[in-house]
Amino acid sequence: MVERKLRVTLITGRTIDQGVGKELGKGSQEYFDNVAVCFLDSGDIKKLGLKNGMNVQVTSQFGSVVVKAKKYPHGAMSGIVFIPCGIWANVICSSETDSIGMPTFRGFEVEVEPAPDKPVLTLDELLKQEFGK
Amino acid sequence: MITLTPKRIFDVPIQAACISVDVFTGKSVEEIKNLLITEGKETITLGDAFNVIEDSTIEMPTVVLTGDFSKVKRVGQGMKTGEIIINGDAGMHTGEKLAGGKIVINGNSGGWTGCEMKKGLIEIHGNSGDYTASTYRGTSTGMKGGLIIIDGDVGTNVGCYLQGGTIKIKGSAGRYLGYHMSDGTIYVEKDCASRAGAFMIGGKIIVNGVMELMMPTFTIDGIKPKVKIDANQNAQGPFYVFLGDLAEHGTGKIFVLKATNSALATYEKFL
Amino acid sequence: MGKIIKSVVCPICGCLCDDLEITVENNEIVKMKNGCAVCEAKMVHGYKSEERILEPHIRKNGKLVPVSMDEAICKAAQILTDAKYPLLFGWTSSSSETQHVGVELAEELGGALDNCCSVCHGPSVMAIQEIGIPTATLGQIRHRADLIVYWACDPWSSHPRHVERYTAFTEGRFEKSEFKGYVQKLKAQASQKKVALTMRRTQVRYQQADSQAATVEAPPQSLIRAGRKMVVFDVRKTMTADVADYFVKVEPNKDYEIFGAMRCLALDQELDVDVVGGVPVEYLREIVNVMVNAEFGAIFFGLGLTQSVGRFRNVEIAIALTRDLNRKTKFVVSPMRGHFNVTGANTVFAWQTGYPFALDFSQGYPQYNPGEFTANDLLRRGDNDATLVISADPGAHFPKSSVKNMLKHPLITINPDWNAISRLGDVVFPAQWCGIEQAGTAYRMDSIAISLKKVVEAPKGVPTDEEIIRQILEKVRVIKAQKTEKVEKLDDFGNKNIAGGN
Amino acid sequence: MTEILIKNGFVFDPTNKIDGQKMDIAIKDGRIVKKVNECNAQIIDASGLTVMAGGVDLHSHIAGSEVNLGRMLRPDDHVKDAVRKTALTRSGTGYSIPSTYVTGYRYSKMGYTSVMNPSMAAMKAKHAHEELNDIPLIDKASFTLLGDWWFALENIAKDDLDECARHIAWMIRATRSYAIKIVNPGGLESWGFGRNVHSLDDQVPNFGLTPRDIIKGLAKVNTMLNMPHTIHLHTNNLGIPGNYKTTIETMQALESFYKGDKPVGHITHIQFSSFAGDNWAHFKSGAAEIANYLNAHNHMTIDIGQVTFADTTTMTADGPFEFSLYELGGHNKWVNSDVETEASGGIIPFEFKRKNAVNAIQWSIGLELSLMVKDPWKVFMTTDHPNGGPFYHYPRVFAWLYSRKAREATLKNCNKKAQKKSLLPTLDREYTLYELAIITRAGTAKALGLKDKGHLGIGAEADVAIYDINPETTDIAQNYKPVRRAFGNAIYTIKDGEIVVKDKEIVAVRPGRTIWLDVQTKEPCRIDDELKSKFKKYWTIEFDNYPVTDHYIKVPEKIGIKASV
Repeated sequence: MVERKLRVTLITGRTIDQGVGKELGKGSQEYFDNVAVCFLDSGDIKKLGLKNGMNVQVTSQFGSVVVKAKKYPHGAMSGIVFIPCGIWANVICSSETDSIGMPTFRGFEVEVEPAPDKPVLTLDELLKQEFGK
Repeated sequence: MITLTPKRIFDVPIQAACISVDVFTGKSVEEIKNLLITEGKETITLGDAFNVIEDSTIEMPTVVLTGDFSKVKRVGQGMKTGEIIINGDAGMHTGEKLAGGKIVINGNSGGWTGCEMKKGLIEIHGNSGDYTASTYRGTSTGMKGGLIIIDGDVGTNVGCYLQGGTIKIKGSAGRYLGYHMSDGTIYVEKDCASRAGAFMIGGKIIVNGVMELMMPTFTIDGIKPKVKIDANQNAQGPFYVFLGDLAEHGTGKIFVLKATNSALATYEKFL
Repeated sequence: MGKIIKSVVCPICGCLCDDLEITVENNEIVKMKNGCAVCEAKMVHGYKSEERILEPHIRKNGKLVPVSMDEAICKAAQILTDAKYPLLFGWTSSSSETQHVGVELAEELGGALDNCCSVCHGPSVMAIQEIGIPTATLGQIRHRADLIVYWACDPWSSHPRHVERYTAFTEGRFEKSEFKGYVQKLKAQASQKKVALTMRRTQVRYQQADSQAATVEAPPQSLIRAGRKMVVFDVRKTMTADVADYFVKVEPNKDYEIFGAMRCLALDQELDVDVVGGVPVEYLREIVNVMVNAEFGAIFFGLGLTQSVGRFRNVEIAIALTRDLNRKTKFVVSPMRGHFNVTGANTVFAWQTGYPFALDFSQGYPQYNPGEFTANDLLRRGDNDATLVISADPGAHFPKSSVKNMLKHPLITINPDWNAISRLGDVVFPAQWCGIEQAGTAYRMDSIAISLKKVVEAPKGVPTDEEIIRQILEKVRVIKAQKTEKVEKLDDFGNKNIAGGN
Repeated sequence: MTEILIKNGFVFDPTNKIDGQKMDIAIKDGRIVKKVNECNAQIIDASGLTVMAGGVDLHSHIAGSEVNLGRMLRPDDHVKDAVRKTALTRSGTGYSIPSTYVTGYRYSKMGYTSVMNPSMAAMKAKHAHEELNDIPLIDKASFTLLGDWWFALENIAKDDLDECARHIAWMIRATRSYAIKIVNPGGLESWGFGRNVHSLDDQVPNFGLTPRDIIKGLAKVNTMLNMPHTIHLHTNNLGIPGNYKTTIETMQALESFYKGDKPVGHITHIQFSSFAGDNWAHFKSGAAEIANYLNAHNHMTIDIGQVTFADTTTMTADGPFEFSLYELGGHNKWVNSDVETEASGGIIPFEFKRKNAVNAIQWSIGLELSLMVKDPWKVFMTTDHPNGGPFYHYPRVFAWLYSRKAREATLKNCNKKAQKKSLLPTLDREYTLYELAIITRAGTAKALGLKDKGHLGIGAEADVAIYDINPETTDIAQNYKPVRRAFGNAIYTIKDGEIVVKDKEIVAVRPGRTIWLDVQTKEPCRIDDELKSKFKKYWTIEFDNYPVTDHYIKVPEKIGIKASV
């Protein structure tokens, strides 16, 4: 059965492709291709009726962002989604630090839903949308 | 009675450890106005930032702060005597190292309130931030005595390295409550987040609401009908009594209300 | 023919691999040997990308326009001196020589000073301040460790050469590389896959592993053999976990409980519970036995501990476990310190002030308190009224709300390329690539100082970030001196002397 | 350059046998000269004041990776002692491990002008030098940890001391260092697998040699290289009851190297190695045995590593010792930091308490040694900063040495058991200012082989300290408090002919020099592919990136040494 939305735990972090993209430049195509993505468990992809490369909207209580869905290549992790660290992930992260300086970057609940009609914003578009600059 | 009210909205933090009964005592209003504080990097006088008014007909409370003091840090730091009432939100480090006297906050309080306090009373009629009644970084001597009462919720790491005294929380508590405590009492009337009592070697934590998750390093010790909070107050049970932290060979006790914590019933088989 | 430069240091992650061979032709790097994919991306391509900033810019009427260096320096110095409480953040991709001047600038300004460690391994530093740390340089682990635990980190992605240079796949004096064993394992897996494929083709009912059944496997027999073993704890299976002898999948945000249980087991205590954080206690007991029986064990942990719930307390309990294990054998623990010279920033700040990050100079002396003076907390509360960002990209790596608050006040940036924060700046400086166009010193994740090499010349007119900070510092001193003069003049008219610097 | 004339001070200059005579000291171009033109010279009226050469500290951990890790470890320590920025000086923090600038200022305010940084892991030498550059106002030098270096161990095990000497010469140059430091020889290598050595004749695992072999081998190498300082030795079994025996055995092992001219070994912070008793319960002082040995032999020097009763931070390259200290309990933090192929390290915050029997006996041991060793040229004053106490507690130690009354006042407040065990009540000796000058500058400079330091003879470096002590009118032993204060706050400190402290305040800031040895062996160390590949196997950084380059030393003072190998 296909579900409209999934409640999952978000993890952000590095991937080697994110590293390569970052070093090639934040405006580079590689950065966009490798960072504006959300890795999902293959089972969760099925549940949402998604296909690899389709757009999904990830929403937390702090914000919402559209990225491309990708199947997580290293085995099962149902209930967890992974977004490489970068500006797309940070739109939905909280700045709450528990008074130690570290924002809440991972391990919190988000909702994932298919967003076939919404575009993935580029770096400049996202900066314009979020910060007006 | 000395009354301080902010002259304007502060946009950068103010550090004002001199707002303390000990410092004000024996000073004229003019002298108090000339006490130095900092606003960001700028050194200014108390009079630059606050209206200072004296009402010599009232003796107690000695100092009243009215308005938003949430950006004003270190009010009543190390105070030994007298009473401060804050009608508004208080900033970080309020009543840090308090050695006597009383601070009443009619609002919320920032982090590190009552940190490393030794004696006296702090009443917070609102919520209190992280590290309330806790310690400075890297220090292993926490609150040693006195009483802190919080009407609302508290943040994380409250009562770390507690060595004595009592903390009463009428709302809920964040993670790492009573972390590394060796003595003293913490009472939580509502819920308590996970990892309470981690590394504790003594003292007691009483949770009246839901305990999010017991640390696996605690073992059940029994069920008790009631438990003493302090000389004036008992908490009615029955309570599950947990002993730990086993990893520290600790003998601290966590009392968790049986009625609100059916998830912990699995522990009963060990009794 | 190009010039070949050997022993070049890679300016990207905390490994600071210093065995790169760079070929330079016409002041351009054309080839790089020995480095990882990320290194290749930066050293051969990224550093000369079109996104390079070549001259200073100032935002005028909402648009960034090129200006002279003098104008930009004056503007930046004016912003910083006018601010009541500026924040100076970043420093990780700078040399320690630049960081050194940075502390002086922050002190002169009476501002807050923080480095990127507050969003990576600051919690590790705080944990060390609570409990200490038994650790070692990476070579010690290479020579001696027969058990390597990667906890909540994925070096294959974040520190690509860590395993090959320092741990499981390196040849030490007392412990051999496990690379051959790994290759054999790969081959075996490949042939298994082939068999499965054939079986499916021949319509034999093949039971596919259910991806939903994400239970933890029991510890394999191979953990008891002699030689190096590698165990990975993580919430998801990673590239690193693929090469490990044993992967333990833990529930998100439950690392703390698992460490606690393992500490009890290491002390031979009995636990009331059977499963902790999704892992059966029996498995944990076996893992602890493997740890105790190791000759030399090493735990590496990553941002999975410092960024998830609990943060520095997670690290603290990891250290506590390691400390306890030292009563039975030799064990060390080490944070997978991340970006380039972030360790250097901690080191330089600490020797000059006593504190590694989260500094405040508003009182004329250094104050320290993460949660109070860390960049994200200042921004969250809206405490600072100007920001200077140097060699970092909070635009891409801070939560949105922090960046929004940062943009309410003037923002100065010093970065080599148009990264997210440069695009958002009000005064934007160009800078040389430290470690490519600029020499200097960086500190490896185990705080070994390594000299960076300059291999190519920077584009004309692009200064080092150290020069920019120095020039701003000088200008700030000039402006402050003028201010003091003004105040003194006011004094003649009987006004109160309140400003006048420190 | 300015000329300075210090007039009418009571001069204490033991190197030149000047014992409190009233005389003038002339300074020109950074050196002590016979005379200057009084019209041009800046005159300092020192009448009624004590004039000494600038202090020379031969063992104080002021910089390096270990020290800095200690700094990072203790925000609780710094918050007690914040130092404000002034127009001239930088801000910083104390307390037990002051930040770099504060270290320089505080030393200078005490009239010290040269400090040895005695424990530098070779691999972390760049870091140490970066920090040393940031310590103003004092000259400094570092000793490289070489006692457990694999190259040294292998060569000693092969009995190839010539090769060993060449490698060590290379290492001294590569790390810009001044002396050979040996810490718990063999113990640090054993600690790599969590073990330790417990006597001079224990086998070091995997290397086929003993601590005795290492000590004797490196002592031999030290003479072959003609090093100005002897080997600088932190003994085996440090901090363990009954270890005075190991200490005496260690000194005996070096007897045969003595040629009758100069010492061949220096045992540092010997207080920690002079424990008698079988266990902590029966802990007592072994000072008498050590002192008797030293009084009968001339081949060793020592420094005391005095305990000052402070909430301090212990740090040493002796990793196994710190772990055993941690295991005694009561500590909240423990740091261990092994360095591949070379050394280890440990840090524990530690409060020495008067009321603790062991701590009080340790305090007593340091003083007993200083008082019982008759020749002050053999025993020097240190607190092994920050191990026994921070360096700016030196004046307290002086007072305990020059005033029996001061000792008694402290002993009275000590643990009762310790009072009974202490030998101090039997010791009447009180140091004179002349003797104090020996143990704080003249003797240390001599032991270090720094000919232009520690004295005020013609040609010496113009490092001078002037204290508000009038030996004619003051009985220092009776009025120990004002004298103690005077030692903590020099009226003037002159560094290289420039007045840097005046009226107890810093008035000028200048960088100090970093002294290092350029040891040239007759046949240089072979740097061939074989060595490079061995290097690659042993360390995780490339051979080319290992040595400290000139970039890391702001103001170098290179001393050329010709080795006899």
